[in-house]
Amino acid sequence: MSELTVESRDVGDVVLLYPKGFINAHTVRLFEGALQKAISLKQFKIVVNCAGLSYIASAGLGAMMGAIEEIRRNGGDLRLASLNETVQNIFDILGFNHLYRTYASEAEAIASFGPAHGAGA
Amino acid sequence: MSELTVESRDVGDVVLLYPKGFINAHTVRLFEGALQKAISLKQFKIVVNCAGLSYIASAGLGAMMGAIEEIRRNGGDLRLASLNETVQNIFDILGFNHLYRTYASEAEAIASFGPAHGAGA
Amino acid sequence: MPRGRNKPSLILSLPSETAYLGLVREVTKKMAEVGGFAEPVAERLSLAVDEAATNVLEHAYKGATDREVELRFEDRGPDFRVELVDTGQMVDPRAVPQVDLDKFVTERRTGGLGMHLMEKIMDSVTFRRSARRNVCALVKHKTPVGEEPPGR
Amino acid sequence: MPRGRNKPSLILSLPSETAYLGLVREVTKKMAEVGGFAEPVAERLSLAVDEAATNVLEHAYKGATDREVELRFEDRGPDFRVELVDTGQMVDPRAVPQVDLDKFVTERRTGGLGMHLMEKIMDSVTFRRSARRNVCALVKHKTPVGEEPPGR
Ligand SMILES: Nc1ncnc2c1ncn2[C@@H]1O[C@H](COP(=O)(O)OP(=O)(O)O)[C@@H](O)[C@H]1O
Ligand SMILES: Nc1ncnc2c1ncn2[C@@H]1O[C@H](COP(=O)(O)OP(=O)(O)O)[C@@H](O)[C@H]1O
Repeated sequence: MSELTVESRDVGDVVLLYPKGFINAHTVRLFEGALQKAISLKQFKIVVNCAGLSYIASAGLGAMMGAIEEIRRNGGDLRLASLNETVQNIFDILGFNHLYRTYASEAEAIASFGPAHGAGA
Repeated sequence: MSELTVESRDVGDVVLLYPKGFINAHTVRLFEGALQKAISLKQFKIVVNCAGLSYIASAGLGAMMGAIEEIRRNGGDLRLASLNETVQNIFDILGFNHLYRTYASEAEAIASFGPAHGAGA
Repeated sequence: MPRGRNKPSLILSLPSETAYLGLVREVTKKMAEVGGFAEPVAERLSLAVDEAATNVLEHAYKGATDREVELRFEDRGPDFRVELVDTGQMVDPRAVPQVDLDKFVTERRTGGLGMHLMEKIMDSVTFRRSARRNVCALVKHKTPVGEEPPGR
Repeated sequence: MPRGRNKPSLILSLPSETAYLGLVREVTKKMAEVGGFAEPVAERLSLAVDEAATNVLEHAYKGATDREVELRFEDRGPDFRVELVDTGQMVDPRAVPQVDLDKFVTERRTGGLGMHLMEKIMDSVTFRRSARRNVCALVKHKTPVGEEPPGR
């Protein structure tokens, strides 16, 4: 059972992360690693495309919380795209929509970082 | 939870049954009812399109067994199309492939009853 | 709660209603997957346990819905083991038919398939009676991935 | 096996390894669905139980993987009830933080979310200690379909 994979892809100076599977206390290290790698590469404009994410527990939200301050201090942000109903729901319960900007599509999330990111792929 | 639905559709003198969900001892009555209805309408050329069937227990196989003799005595047959891997596997375990003809597609199963059934839909 | 067992175990107690057979199947599949079986094997194991539970409802309890069935999943060492416990009628070994597929069609027989499936899928299927309970034990050996015998 | 209980109950014993949290979630979801909760509610209940089990592994057992956690699912009358039993360290109520979302960002806090989620999702979350065991009890009232309060 492959419980979580996280691929990444660059579009201009935005980095896209694609978690596929579920994030709980067992799989969170992989997600955390992907966030930390982006930060260490000074890629502070991060879009997490959640289309393949079936579930996220507080461990995953904690991983974002642990990274967000450094990301924002460096002029970047962590934005989310294509949340399914379950994941959106968990965000709503926690009031995370006040802390993170979410977008219906990946393209919108990329565009939100400003012009000239639309190309790439 | 809708565990099983069985829709039906006529193509010429072939009747198509579409079980959707799973057939076990709890849901089998519905499947049995669909077979019996076809028989009572003298529709003896039956194709069970299994594309939407996720699972079948012996109760479902028993329902086919209980109908097949009458169907064949009346010059018809019960043929199966589009079995998924799980269902194909259950058939194989039982050696049901010796008792029932199965087809990769609905069109092939319909065509197997002879010419002039291809139209319809 | 003994320590160091190192594998999950699960006990599921159910009213004797066919409505719960779906749950039996899903729980079995999960436990088999957690036990290390590949998905198609886990699927077959869940079929065997579904059949065993169906037989308890139909034969041991004769359709009565106010009784209880208990399923115990133990994952120890080289075996995956499921026991079904009921307080109904005993299995009469003479009533258990040998399946002859050809006769199915000619003699209009519809029974006997469940037991046949269970025996084809599991490595062992045994029935015992103890303390006024019937226990049906299903065992499947774990084979290293890739050494799964065909047709199992 | 008492009779006439008329609802399934389930006991799952697990080694204290995060690898089994996926099983906890799936079993919880199934039991909640069988208990009559709609899929989105069952999904939330499984999150609450995942969080409670995660806390047992992380805080009661401090990451030790050779211990055991027991989950008991009981579906009685108007309540869906899950109890988690461990033999580790007690919960110190003073250590349980109140969540202030604004502080999360400014103070770089990452903890406290799990308990917050559990309390938001369940109708009651209680901890008790008895016979050297810690019992965390999660309860959700069943509301007739369509009367589900928003945000639950
Ligand atoms: N748990 C059980 N308790 C009592 N009798 C059983 C049980 N399981 C099987 N049997 C007997 O074995 C026979 C064959 O069972 P099975 O192969 O499942 O076919 P079916 O249930 O369709 O008859 C049953 O008809 C019954 O007489
Ligand atoms: N089962 C438990 N046993 C012991 N302490 C616990 C338990 N659950 C929670 N706690 C305490 O409550 C605190 C908050 O838990 P939680 O909200 O899940 O956040 P986190 O686990 O990220 O710290 C924990 O840090 C711990 O001190």
